[in-house]
Amino acid sequence: MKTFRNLFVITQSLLLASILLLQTGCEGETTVDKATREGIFLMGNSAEPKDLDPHIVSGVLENNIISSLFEGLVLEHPSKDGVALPGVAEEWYPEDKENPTTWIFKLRKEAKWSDGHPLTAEDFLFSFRRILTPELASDYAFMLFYIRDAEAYHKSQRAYLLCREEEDFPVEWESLKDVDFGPNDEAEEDLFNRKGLDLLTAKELEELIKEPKLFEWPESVTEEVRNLILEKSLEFAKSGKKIWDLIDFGATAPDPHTLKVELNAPLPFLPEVTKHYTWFPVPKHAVLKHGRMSERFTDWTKAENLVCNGPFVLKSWVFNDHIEVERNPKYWDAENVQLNGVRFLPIANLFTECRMFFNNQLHVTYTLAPELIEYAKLHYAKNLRNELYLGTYFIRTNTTRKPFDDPRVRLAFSMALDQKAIIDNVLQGGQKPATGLVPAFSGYPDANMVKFDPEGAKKLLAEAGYPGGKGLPDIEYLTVDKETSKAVGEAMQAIWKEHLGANIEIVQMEWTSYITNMFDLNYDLAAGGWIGDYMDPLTFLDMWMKGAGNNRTGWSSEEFENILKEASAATNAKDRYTLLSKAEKLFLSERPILPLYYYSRNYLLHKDVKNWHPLLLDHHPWKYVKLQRD
Amino acid sequence: MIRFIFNRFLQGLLVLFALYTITFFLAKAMPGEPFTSEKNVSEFTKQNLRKLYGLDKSLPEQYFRYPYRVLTQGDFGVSSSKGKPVRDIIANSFPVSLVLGLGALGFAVGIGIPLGILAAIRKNTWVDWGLMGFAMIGICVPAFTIGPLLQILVAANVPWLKVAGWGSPQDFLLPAFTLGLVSAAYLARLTRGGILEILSQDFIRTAHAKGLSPTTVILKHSLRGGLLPSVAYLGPAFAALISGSFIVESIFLVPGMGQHFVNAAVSRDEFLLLGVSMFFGFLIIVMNLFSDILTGVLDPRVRMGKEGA
Amino acid sequence: MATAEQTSEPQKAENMHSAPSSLSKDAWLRMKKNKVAMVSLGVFIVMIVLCFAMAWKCKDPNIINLTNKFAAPSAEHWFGTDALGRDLFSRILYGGQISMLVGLVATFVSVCIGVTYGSISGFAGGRTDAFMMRVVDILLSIPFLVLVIVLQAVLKDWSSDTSAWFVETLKWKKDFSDRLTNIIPLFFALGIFGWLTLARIVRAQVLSIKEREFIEAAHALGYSNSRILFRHIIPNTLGPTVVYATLTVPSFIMYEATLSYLGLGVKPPNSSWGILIKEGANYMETHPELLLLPGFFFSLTLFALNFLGDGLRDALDVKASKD
Amino acid sequence: MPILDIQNLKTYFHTRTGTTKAVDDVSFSLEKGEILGIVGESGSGKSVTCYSLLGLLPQPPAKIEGGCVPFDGEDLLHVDPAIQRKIRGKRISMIFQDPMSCLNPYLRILDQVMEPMLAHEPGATKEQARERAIEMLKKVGIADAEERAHSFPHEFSGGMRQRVMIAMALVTHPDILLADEPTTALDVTVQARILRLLKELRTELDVSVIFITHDLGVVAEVADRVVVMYRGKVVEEGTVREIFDTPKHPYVKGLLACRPTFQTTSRMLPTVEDFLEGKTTIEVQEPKPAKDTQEEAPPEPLIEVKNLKVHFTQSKDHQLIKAVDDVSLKIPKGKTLGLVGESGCGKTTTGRAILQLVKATSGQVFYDNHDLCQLHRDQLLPYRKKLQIIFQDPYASLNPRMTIEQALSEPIRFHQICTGRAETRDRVVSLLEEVGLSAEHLRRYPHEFSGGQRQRLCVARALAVEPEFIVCDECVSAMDVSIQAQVLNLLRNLQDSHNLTYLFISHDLSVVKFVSDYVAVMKAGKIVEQNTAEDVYRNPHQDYTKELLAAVPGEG
Repeated sequence: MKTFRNLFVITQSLLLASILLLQTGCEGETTVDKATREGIFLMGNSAEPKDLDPHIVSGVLENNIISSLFEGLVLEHPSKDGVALPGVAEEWYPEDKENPTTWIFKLRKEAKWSDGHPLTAEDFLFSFRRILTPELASDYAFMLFYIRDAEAYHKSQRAYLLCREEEDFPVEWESLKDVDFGPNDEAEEDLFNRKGLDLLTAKELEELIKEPKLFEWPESVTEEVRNLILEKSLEFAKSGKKIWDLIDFGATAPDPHTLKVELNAPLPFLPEVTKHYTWFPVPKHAVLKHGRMSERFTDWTKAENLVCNGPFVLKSWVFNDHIEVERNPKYWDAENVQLNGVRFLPIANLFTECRMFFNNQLHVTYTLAPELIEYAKLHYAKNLRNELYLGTYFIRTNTTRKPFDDPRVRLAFSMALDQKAIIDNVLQGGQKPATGLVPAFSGYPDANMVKFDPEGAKKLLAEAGYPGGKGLPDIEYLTVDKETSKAVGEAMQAIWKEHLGANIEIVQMEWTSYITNMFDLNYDLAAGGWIGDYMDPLTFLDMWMKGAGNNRTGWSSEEFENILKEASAATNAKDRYTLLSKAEKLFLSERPILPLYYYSRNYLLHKDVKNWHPLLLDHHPWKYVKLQRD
Repeated sequence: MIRFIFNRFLQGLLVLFALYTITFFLAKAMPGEPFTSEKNVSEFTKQNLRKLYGLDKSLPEQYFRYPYRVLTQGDFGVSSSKGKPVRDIIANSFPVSLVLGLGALGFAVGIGIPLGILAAIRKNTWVDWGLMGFAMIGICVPAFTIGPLLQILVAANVPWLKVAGWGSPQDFLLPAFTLGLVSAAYLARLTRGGILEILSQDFIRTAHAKGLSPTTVILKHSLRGGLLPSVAYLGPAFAALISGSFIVESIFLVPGMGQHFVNAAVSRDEFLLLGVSMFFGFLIIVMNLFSDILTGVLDPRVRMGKEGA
Repeated sequence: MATAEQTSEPQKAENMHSAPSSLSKDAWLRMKKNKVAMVSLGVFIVMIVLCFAMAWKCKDPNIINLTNKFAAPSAEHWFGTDALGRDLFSRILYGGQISMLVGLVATFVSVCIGVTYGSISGFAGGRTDAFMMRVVDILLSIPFLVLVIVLQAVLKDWSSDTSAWFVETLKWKKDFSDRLTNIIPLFFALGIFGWLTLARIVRAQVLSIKEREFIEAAHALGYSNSRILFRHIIPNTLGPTVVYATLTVPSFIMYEATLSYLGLGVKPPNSSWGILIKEGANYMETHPELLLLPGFFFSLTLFALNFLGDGLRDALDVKASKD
Repeated sequence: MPILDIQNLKTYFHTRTGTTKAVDDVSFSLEKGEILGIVGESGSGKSVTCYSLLGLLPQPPAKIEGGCVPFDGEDLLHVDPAIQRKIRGKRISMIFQDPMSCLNPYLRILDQVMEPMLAHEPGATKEQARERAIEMLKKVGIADAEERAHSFPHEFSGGMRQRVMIAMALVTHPDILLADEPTTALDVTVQARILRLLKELRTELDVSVIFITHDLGVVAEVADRVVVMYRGKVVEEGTVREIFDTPKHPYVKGLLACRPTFQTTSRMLPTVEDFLEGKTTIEVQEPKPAKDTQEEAPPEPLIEVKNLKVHFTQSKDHQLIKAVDDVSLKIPKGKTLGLVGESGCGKTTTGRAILQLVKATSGQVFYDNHDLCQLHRDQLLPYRKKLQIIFQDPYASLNPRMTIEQALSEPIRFHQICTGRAETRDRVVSLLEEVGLSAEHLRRYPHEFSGGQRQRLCVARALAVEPEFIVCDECVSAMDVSIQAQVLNLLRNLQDSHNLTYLFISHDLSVVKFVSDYVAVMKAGKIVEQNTAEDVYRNPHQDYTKELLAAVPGEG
């Protein structure tokens, strides 16, 4: 037994020794200090990007990387929202200032790809065509639908393209909007409606002509129209031509350094739209070298192959570990790039990210866990950033189900929502109570319709037939599997119970199930939010049109859509804002969603980072970011 | 022996196929699809995407297509959420998990077994109760608590340890410890029980009668047999360790395989899901076989078949 | 024994009645001598009394007071309040109800399945055994999360429908039937996986027990296989089963927290120890008591349970008192 | 000058239930070069004495309360553990009863045999140790020692294992060898060889031996002097002749008398209790005269086995093992057939195949002219209660988690012999009384009984279903002679009262001789000789039978 006592003593002393060693480890410079010295910016970037192909990705985190590698026609301003700086385009202007439907972009002649290949308008045309190609199936292709015939091409609208040529087409094309030209998942299995008229092959069309019952037409459509469409489609299908050949694409290149973009409607803020990475050019020569144009996930985005035109080039990409970019010497403005490189870390765990920052491993975090805000305020007040962000958090209501089919109930729930209490006590992130749907924009009037008014809410609910919450069924509140979502849910649960006497049942689900249930309108209330894609109120409004993918409330209003249509034709920015505001107010009066707050971004920023200014879209142009020790 | 391995190999194939079948249909039963997105993706785009991944085909066709392509072309499909071939994803992340898992195993064996032996020797004393209580803590305290605690208490105070990240050799210490703790606790308990069982056997008396020191008796005569329960436990446990852990990888930013089990499920990434599940099933089968063989090495009676005894 | 002849018939019958319980009675007598086990039993009983009897006397655990969050312990709130200003003490007690229920019932279910399955597998031997063990391999490798998501989707409507049925037909209290129907899918999810390792352990035990001579004697007496299995083999596997089962309780309790976040299990604002610990861990830097207090209750209960399991194993082991 | 002098050794066990005086004031001495036999039944303290000498007892619960054993200037009982370790295995070695469980199954033979030398001779290299180990293995009679040394224990037969144990004990050339029941678990022929080996080695290596056994025959064979122990005390000491010819203590007398020998002709055996109670002359019932006349015309066989074959295929190497190879037997109603043979000869398998516990490969087993082999599981059920079995190890054959009442009432209820609780209970009580136990035992568990009582319980369980035929599979082999006598008497009584038929399987020829009317000798799956008991023992026809008979200790 003695030997074992000895063993025990030895183990103990070993443990002690190792603890001592731990404490007396070498006192070297921290990771961040080293990176600052080397000019490498360390960024928490939440997750591994799906890809670096601007035409395939659809997320915010990808934007951070892609905007360091690629550059669009215009560039964000480092400190001002809604201001465009020259990018690949030196100058840009609408042909007609009064009616900005056609835009000219003059490309800089010295623009080059990182392999030395010159960058011309042809690359842009290739890129536009590529992202719109149906086979590539880009999630974000709709960002280019402003361009003439872009939508028709992307959606392969064969019948429309064929028949609009027909001078004496008997009816307005608008009247055919109920026909399943595209795929319709809800159609019956054996009908061609499921596949969509535009997608039928020649063989299928012949079959359909023989057996018309295979396709269900709305009753309003005359036989003449049907035959005409079928005939033309069949003829085209047999000809072997492509949709591309049919369209009159709005983007053209009068010369290698000029890009002309013709739009469906006037769009004064087109330069803002082109800041989005879907409008970025991709190198035609490099893409085609590694695969077909419409092929996904080819090797062209691999670290050793990627050719780009931004301030940085890809240095290394270790799957799930990091992506690092370094200076691009071929960049047209290379001498003004401040950083030597950026390292993006896919840190999914919010707490880990913050602790890495506290431990001097990051220059900037992607976000800040709400639970740690209090801690950060205490110990890292100087690093804590709290900025407005172009987004609104709201609760969707299912307007197809009792009790939220009644606007008064929706309004009551909205008015009973004590936004401030939730923001101050649960979220603590300096969010602004949402007064409407669209966050504050310069020049755009605040709707100012959403207010906390428990008394009014009670009254409205009683009017709707549920005095004091009597008769209200159990309400299912759908949210995701995050701690914060749960806490917000619990707070609202208590608030609605208190003010309205409503029984809320919180149902948590993982992300895809949550989305699916929302899609299927299988909920009563559902947490949700929307981050603007570009600096215009429209990005918050057009999603509520009937059938828009993000509506998911079952709500629709013809009047609302008419106003939006009117606004899209407006050439004057001020008129346009007035119309959009009118639409927003109409929307809010119906309250299919219960706005809670305008997003704010909370994150931690190292003091050595310069030229990093608050921006509503949080797209910080990499060119200007600088690392400097005080 | 070869026959035995061959038999188990055949059984393993059947297991894998059954596992594939279950996983495949479970994956199909999940609500949503890989292209479910909060973004405004048109039905048309989704159809094109389905076509791209072969998900537009009929269910039986998809069901047979996957194994066919795996077997004939070694093609495990392309991950819809990561945009990479599943084979590459596993090839990239498994080595990381393997290193981490081996480290965790090292911790588990290095801590668990000696403590188990010590507890067995000091059976029913405060040392024993203390150690077993300690083991119980290891079992009770979940990784999502121990990981952050290590970050706050250890990594923040030790200059050469990072809170998270995977690059330098010392980076694997904290995650491996976190991952291995539960196994260490189980091993300590199993080793204690195993050794106590052996210590009560007659041949230990023989060893004492030979005049051997207690240490020799423990290490040479009781350890081998006493480790058998631990070996049986380690088979599947090792498979679990080296296939990664979502929580540990997420806390310590380790580019391992465990996160794919969760991410693939959440993003309905069918091929990735099938890939990692089948790979895990494969590991389980191999490790079970391995632990059976190791049992045979440790226990010669098993090696020769029970009839010999 | 002379008195046996003299006792009257009814008394005899009574004796007979108590005879089958004598194993447990015996075990109890043995356990009473084990101090550690008895202390553990005491702790465990105190926990149960606290959570199931005392909790009703506490504050409502779900009352939110946003202006009084993270309050320090006081006469009003013994353990202070949580991030939404709810009384932590009563949340821990109420959470304990769920966690103990989940831990014990899920363990019980998995012991039932695992013991039955493992013993049948070991007893049948040969191909049946190989087949049954390979099924365990398969189940071990099935991606857990996927199954949970599918279950969640399948059972989402089931629980509210069933709950409604309980309320309408059986006139149950709505609150109670909601809780019940929410938790059943959870048991289902845990039950599918919880028994796998146990089945392996029991099988190994059975393999050695079935070679013993008393089993052969049972065969010679012509007993049916099921009788031999359930009367003669399974009772002899109880020792390791009890120990392993106590080890699985904490993992069940922690799984419950994970599953609750995926919509299977406890519905907010109700809580459980697992959830409290999970959420408390997020406030580790600023409010460690949110982690430590529920963690203390959780660990104390499991320690007690564990030493109780050890004691029970020794007590059930009739041979241990041979010398 | 004795080499070892044990003076007033007292070893007590202190447990929660009280103190057991396992060894109570024992003194004896061992002369240089002699073999001293210590005889006693289980619990007599003979093993504890030896363990006390070497400090092998777990303390607590054991405690050496007094005495001293001077050896080499040290008191073995109160010496520092480190020094004691140096004596243990080097100067005094020990071998144990069950060579299978006493050899480490996980280590190779060679390693285990080398180990004492490496532990005690610091200067010895591995090579030297190896050489000595092999030499020793050769000396104890292991052929191909070089090769076989690399095997594991389970690859050896029981006798070989015991030889290995001896080699291991003697490899350090100790002065004293303590042998604790070294031949009890072995077949007679093997036992004879081991005993011979021990004697040879004693002279060759000049070692003094303390030989512990419960078997008086073995002591007579091997020892120079004998110490008889009973309940922790030495009751008699003397040379072998003295003890056997003129025993003084009634216990020793009883011990000698209750042992069946080839010469025993009585139908009942005297028991030790009778002697201890002071009965000086023991009256045993003499054989009924009717017996001889019946032998002329044996009654109709109750059991007839025809060409029974049981073959196994080894799962690892697919080798066919013919455990039972073409065995035919007839057992007349109310008679006993003794089946003798050495371990592994297939006698146990034969018994189990008759009971359909093992599936026969071919052949027939007729019971009352029904071929049991042809019957389906369900059809067998009515026959199950007619045919019963009693096993060797009464502890292993009782479910440790069932009380006696549960264990005995279960078959009664299962076969619906009695219905109703009270009735069943009465039946259980009467069964217990029949086997010499009482109703107060009903609530107890098997482990609370002594070995003999347990075997009685097994008999009671077999009787519970009112069988006609019982297979007694080595059912007294593991017992002390005094208990063996009781159980044998019980079996006899039951046979007479219930007209039972026995198949008595045993390796102990003396016992078989005592109980059997007919005897069959089995070797390697085959019956080599089958006749009435008298004939087999008086004039064996086969060499194998002769060899067996010659090897029985104390009979030669």
